[in-house]
Amino acid sequence: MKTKSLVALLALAALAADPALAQETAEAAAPVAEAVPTHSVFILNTLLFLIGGFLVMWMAAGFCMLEAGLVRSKNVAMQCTKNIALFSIASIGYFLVGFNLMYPGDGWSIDGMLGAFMPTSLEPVGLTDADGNFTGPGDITYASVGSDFFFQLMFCAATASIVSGALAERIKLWPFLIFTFVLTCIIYPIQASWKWGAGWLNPSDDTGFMATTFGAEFLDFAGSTVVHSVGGWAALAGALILGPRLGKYAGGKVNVMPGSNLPLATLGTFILWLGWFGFNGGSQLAMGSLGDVADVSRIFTNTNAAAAGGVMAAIFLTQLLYGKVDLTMALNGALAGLVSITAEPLTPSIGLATAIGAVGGVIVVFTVPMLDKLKIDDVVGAIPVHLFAGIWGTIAVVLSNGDAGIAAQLFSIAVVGVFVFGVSLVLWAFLHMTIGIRVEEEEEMAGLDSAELGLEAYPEFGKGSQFV
Amino acid sequence: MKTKSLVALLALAALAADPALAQETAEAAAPVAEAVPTHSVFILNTLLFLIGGFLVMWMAAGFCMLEAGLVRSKNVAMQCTKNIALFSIASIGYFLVGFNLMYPGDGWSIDGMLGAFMPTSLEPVGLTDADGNFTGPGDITYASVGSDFFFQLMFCAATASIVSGALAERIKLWPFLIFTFVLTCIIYPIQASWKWGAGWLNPSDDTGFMATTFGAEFLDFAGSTVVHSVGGWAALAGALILGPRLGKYAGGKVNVMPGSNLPLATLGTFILWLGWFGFNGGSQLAMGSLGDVADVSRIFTNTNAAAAGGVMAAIFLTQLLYGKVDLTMALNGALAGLVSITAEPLTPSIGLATAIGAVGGVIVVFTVPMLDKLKIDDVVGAIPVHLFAGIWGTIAVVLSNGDAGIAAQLFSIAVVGVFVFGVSLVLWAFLHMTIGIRVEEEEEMAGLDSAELGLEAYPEFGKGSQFV
Amino acid sequence: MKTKSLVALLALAALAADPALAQETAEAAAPVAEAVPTHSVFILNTLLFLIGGFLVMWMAAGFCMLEAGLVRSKNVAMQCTKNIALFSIASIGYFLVGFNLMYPGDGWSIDGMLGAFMPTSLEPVGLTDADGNFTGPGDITYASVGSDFFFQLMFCAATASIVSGALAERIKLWPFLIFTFVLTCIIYPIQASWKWGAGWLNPSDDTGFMATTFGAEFLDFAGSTVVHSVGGWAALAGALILGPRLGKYAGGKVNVMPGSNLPLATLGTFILWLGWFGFNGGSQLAMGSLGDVADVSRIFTNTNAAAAGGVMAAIFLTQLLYGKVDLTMALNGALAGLVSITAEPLTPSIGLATAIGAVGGVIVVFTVPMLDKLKIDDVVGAIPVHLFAGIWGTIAVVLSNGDAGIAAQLFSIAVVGVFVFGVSLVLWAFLHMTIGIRVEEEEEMAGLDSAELGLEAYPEFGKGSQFV
Amino acid sequence: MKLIVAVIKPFKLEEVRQALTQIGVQGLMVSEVKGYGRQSGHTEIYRGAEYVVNFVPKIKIEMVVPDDRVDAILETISTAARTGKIGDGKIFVASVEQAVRVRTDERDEDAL
Amino acid sequence: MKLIVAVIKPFKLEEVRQALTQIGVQGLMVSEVKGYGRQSGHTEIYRGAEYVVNFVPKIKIEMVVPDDRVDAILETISTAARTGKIGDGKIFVASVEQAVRVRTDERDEDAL
Amino acid sequence: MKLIVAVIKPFKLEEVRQALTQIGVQGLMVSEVKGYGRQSGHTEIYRGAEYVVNFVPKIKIEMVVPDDRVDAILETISTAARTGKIGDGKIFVASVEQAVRVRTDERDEDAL
Ligand SMILES: Nc1ncnc2c1ncn2[C@@H]1O[C@H](COP(=O)(O)OP(=O)(O)O)[C@@H](O)[C@H]1O
Ligand SMILES: Nc1ncnc2c1ncn2[C@@H]1O[C@H](COP(=O)(O)OP(=O)(O)O)[C@@H](O)[C@H]1O
Ligand SMILES: Nc1ncnc2c1ncn2[C@@H]1O[C@H](COP(=O)(O)OP(=O)(O)O)[C@@H](O)[C@H]1O
Repeated sequence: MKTKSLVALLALAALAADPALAQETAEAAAPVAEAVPTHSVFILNTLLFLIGGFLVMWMAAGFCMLEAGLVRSKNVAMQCTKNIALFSIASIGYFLVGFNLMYPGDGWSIDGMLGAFMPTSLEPVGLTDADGNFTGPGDITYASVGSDFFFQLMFCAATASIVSGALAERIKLWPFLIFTFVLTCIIYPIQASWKWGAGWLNPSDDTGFMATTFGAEFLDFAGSTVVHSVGGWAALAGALILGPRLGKYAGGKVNVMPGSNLPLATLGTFILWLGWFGFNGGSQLAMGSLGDVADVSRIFTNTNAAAAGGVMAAIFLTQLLYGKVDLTMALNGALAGLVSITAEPLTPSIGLATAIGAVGGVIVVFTVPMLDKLKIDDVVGAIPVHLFAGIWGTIAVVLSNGDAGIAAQLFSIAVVGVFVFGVSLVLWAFLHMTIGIRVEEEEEMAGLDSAELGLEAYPEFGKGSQFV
Repeated sequence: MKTKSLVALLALAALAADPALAQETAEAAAPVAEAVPTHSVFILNTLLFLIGGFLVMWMAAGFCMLEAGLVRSKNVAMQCTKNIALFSIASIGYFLVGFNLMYPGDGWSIDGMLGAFMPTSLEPVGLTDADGNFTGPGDITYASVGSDFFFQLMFCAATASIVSGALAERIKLWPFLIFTFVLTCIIYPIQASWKWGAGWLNPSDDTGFMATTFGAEFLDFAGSTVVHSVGGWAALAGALILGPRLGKYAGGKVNVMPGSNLPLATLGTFILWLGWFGFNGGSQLAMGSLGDVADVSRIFTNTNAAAAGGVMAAIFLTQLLYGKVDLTMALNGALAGLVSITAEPLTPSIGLATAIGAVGGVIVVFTVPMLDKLKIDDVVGAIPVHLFAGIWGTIAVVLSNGDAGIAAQLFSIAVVGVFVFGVSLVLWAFLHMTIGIRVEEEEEMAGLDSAELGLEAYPEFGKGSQFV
Repeated sequence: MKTKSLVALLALAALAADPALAQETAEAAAPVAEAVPTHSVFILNTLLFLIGGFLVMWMAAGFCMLEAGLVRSKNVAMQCTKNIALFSIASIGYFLVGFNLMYPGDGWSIDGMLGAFMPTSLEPVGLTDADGNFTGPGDITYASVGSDFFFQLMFCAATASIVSGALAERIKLWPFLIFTFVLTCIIYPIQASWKWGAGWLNPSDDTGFMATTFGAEFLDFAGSTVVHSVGGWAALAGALILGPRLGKYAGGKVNVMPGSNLPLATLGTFILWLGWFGFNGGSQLAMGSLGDVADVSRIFTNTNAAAAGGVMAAIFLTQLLYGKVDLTMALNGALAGLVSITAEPLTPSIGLATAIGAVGGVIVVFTVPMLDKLKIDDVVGAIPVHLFAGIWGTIAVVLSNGDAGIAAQLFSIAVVGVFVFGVSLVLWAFLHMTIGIRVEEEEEMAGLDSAELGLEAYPEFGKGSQFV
Repeated sequence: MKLIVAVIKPFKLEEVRQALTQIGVQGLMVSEVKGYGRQSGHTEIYRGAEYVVNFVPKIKIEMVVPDDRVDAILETISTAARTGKIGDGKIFVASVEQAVRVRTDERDEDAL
Repeated sequence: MKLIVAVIKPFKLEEVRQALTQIGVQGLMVSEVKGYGRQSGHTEIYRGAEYVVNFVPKIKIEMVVPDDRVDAILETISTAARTGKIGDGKIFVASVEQAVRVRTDERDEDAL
Repeated sequence: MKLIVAVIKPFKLEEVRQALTQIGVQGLMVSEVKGYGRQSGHTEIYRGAEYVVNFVPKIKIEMVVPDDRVDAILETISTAARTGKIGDGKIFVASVEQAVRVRTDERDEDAL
């Protein structure tokens, strides 16, 4: 059946050869056959959100496996706990406050700056009658509120996942969860509203501050800045207040603490790669027209290309620099490639997308040791991957999107950075000074699993010795 | 592109502001543009089943990983074997007998009680001609038979997966597979036909027993009772006949036998969580209308909320009760939340869905040790998660669905319970008395992997000592 | 909601009972309601490619986990490295050369034999205007170029994944990657163009060589031969030149080297199983008509049935032959079942599909030890699964597809085999004689992870001894 | 002081530990070993190839004890670890000359 | 020659190794053990059931050294491994009669 | 009776076991260790940071044998385990005073 493509092409060629016939067919077919009915558009858009949403939800598992594989085994169960808890907290927090704060519609508390405070409510059950006619309230040119909320929630949760990796192996469970709650309720939604909620970084008319100052809006298609760098900034603030793991920089050296399970980390990376098709593809926000679905296809292709570019750059570069390929860098390279293309996965050609991703891979290889030199201990490379490659990706928009302006991009990166880093720093510092965010030295030595959870991720010793 | 939602909203607002225009546009557009064509409805419904189906299929991997992570390493390969085998047996059994027994249409052997006995056959290849006109036989207002079968099969397989976890680490392979065959061919389909096959618990008119007796049909949207509690009852019957693992309750204490690989169990939970969107969302059975797809969106959102509620309830409660969070309880909490919302994922608000899931999480935290007190050994917590939370979920339907009646729900829970538990008990007892269902003591001590499979899940010792 | 199927059936029955009414409804509904609009067809076809594509992409993770689980732990990180690198290389190579070589359209370099050499470019952004009218260039009766490329790329990558498993634990990283590049740029696309690019094995008219010689085209729906056997032949050539692992056949015996992590291998198998729905289902290449989507449903069902058949055949057979079930054979059996149905997943009944898959399972159980007898060392069973079951599957097309001819099938199997095996052999030999393809003996003993990567997959020793 | 090394079946560990605790043994260390002995040598089939399972999982227990406790301990371990089936394991006794408790630097019998 | 066996806290391994290297110890072997001692016995809860954690992860270091090095080595290990908290571990010394270096077949002290 | 402890390269285990079986050794135990010795100390890079790989995977074999078998066994292990390259390992011999077979309570040489 694979030759259909060919057959169709030939058919088209035949039509082209006989313009009259083509014309005729087209005319005859056009009125009923071409238009996509409104309801179908709504259904298809909603479907895109649902598929995109479950793919991005799956990224939660990816982050969890990646992090579980890159921490030492004495902290693996805790990393799993944090990941499933943070996803749950994000689900609750984004419902309680986040969504309407991020998408206030006409309900801004402070215009363009601070959204609305109220929990999310979905449209009622059954928007159409038995004949399929629309009976419900609301907007039927876009997509269902439920699907929109579902999709957007996953982005919020992804942001929180980024933080958990960087601060692994030493942060206490509860303070981390409190931070996550504030991040997903407040910090992430507020800055996201500025861009995606049509706030001051992206007003709907051309008289806004951005347009008048920079001649361009801030462009960030799926969130190199709005999602990834936000996670990165929050992580960086946390890492600074929290300090490095015991012994990590003891004796003035960088002491290597290898991840306990590299196939798990690889699995996590593949999961994230898969989920990213939903992340970027779903951010087209529509597939109810031929143009939209073709755009979604471009996005899938470019997203994949950038990841591939990131992997190969990291592989070549580690081979060149160190004489050996570093698997963990290749994994980080894939993710950096993905983050890099996230700000503009639509307009680049496949070649450019590959190159943008490759630069992401290069960034990771250089900035992972750089952070170590600064004694900033980022267990899984979250800051290089999500913050540094996120900044690069946001800048790279100008390479292929004529509407983008470098000044507008840099300004927005800075604005988001200052806000998120600032608020996070204050919050971490507050938690640090009140309940404390770091486990006791001895607990850290013993591992968070036994100290904070009272169990082990891989408890077995003497196969089968556990009571028969 | 994320501001499209806003733009659309504004466009709508503009239309609303100028009713005449809106009217006009609507009128012009309506005839051709609004209706979703019959064929499209069929395609979209079918697509929902296909997507839902592959997501639920993926749950098989989730159960497998969850169970592989929660058994001791000497039984891990066996648990993997059982899970891939049971899924295969379900695929064959449901094809041979199950599907038509469950959905007899007009072909009931005993009206409303016992369906039809014949293998499934699909509709012919190519239902439409080159112009897209329907040429085939059958019903084109619903969805393709193939997709329907595919989707329903996965539910049957999920039921069987539940059993394998509870009976792990001591049951013989072949008797377990024989039970699985009967469960998937006969037990599951018969009781499912009562509700989903339009049998006596859910007749198509209002003169049936349920309506006249209770004034309400039995409502179970995606199977808190029809799927999950069925797995739970079968598991409970098995656990009773099989007895606890050697040493589990030796010395009058509950002897802890920790799971060998918690990140694997966490992965399994995330897989199940993901698959559940297909489980509940697909059970809408349609997305060819605007109302249906919006309902599917509600379901996705509520399903996610309930899981999050279950996690957080388990986390808070274990912290309160034991002073430490228990990761395995958090995982079970997620699943209990999911099971709880399965009977009615559509009508609750997000907040109620979260609460329903949270109660599921609470149930798990209390009933896992309760079973231990009763010396019923359920290795992975399948009975608390699927049976107890399943009962809760079925009752919770009355909280948000006006059509539900508490009496009808309780009666149906009981009917299904008596039937499944009874038949399972007889079957387990029969297997026990004939071929025996439990491995020898010494085999159990050595582990099922070496005793029944002759291999090890993690065989390595002395890295690289295996012949060079 | 599950009874909808019933209700619909009853509705249909009612209609059927009153033919006049049915007629009327049909007539009234037909003009607007039945036809699927062209744009919708395009959207749905594209969507099939996107969903199919991401499912097949996920198979990359499946291959990786399967292989990581079946090699010894000293080679696990390398296996992960190879799998993520080969996927990336395939992504780049297929973009640079492969796609247009495989689908040259009218641009054949040598007619029907050798396609076009140029990188892939996608259609422009935004093919429709704000009203949804088509404005872009190209063919709107099929699907978007981006989705087509994305989907086809994944097949190319899958082919490369097959090779990595067979040659594991002894091949050097870089020569392997070079081979992968040539395979994905040149070898795979050329032979695939013969069939799927409408080349000489499948010309678009009836006067071609195949039709005149054999009276039938070569039929291979989703690639039992075009994908799987190609991977198998390339692997076989490599295994012959590379030689077996040190000690594998030392002392005239087959020395068992058990896989290090069977749950990971099981996970990989489940991932592949899931991905295969995209692989086979997506190969319908269309779901914009009722007939197409019903066909996709048949394919999903048959694909699942064949996998189940493969598992059960392997389980029964190993029990019979060896007195114990072999999990690794069951996993290989699932994959062999899947490969077997891949050449024709549409036309068989569910029963026949199960049987075709079961034969695949039988093939694996017999040919895995056969290869060992021939001292061909295939670490994960890739050659039995993909080559032998691939040949079987290609032959089995004649069992259910009337258009297939046994001679045409055998001839095509042979042609593809000779080409791929021949070119691969030359390429492997060339690499062998120039840069060398095998690691040093001592490196092999120490494991590729420490020798070629300088790290370990599971590095921990003395839990928590890594610097605190 | 004597070093007692016992190699036992894994599932007997808990029983042996309890028995030892009851007679007052306060310190020991346990490691996972593979044993080769009379129990070894059964044949398995993996992917169609026969292989001999030579190594059987065992647990090794080591403890250093005062000379006068040796007999009681041998007796205790031997009883607790016995199933009567092949592969029950062995116990060995060797001399130890010095002992140090790291925490306090106590020496010899005080260190046990 | 003496065999020195030290059981220490896992996170002290690197420190002890460095200290030993500094005083010229050139060979040793390390294994993962679980220790039972005074440190053992705290209670945990898993899935609602209480259990006693008896075995604590420890690292065992073994090295064979010439007689005259024993005291210095005991001192070094003891100092490097000490945290002053319960569970710091023990060191034992036993006699070794012969030693062989496999590579060269050198014997006894030459083999160390 | 003597305790023979050999630390060898992992991939030599099977060869050594076969050689020992051939000269009649019927029982031994094997454990996974990490060795530190002359072979140690090469540098690797992980995520851009250099680190020294100090510990190399080794296999430790322990067996208790009658005094008169010691020489033959040393010879056998030494030959079978030798590659001639650095890191081949060591063999040590110490005295054992008692032995017990758990299954039968046989003592000393009867227990081996
Ligand atoms: N001479 C020995 N030296 C060290 N360990 C031994 C020796 N003989 C036996 N063992 C250990 O004791 C275990 C039990 O020995 P085995 O011969 O199988 O059983 P049994 O002693 O009951 O006849 C072996 O697996 C091995 O670990
Ligand atoms: N008699 C002994 N024989 C062998 N090992 C011992 C002995 N006593 C203690 N150990 C080991 O030393 C470790 C520390 O002992 P413990 O009693 O916990 O601490 P401390 O010596 O500081 O009081 C134990 O975990 C155990 O591994
Ligand atoms: N004095 C010692 N005590 C205990 N084990 C030792 C000693 N010296 C060496 N070893 C062990 O022997 C192994 C090989 O020693 P090494 O110095 O690397 O090689 P070689 O003996 O060939 O020079 C080491 O990895 C270590 O496990």
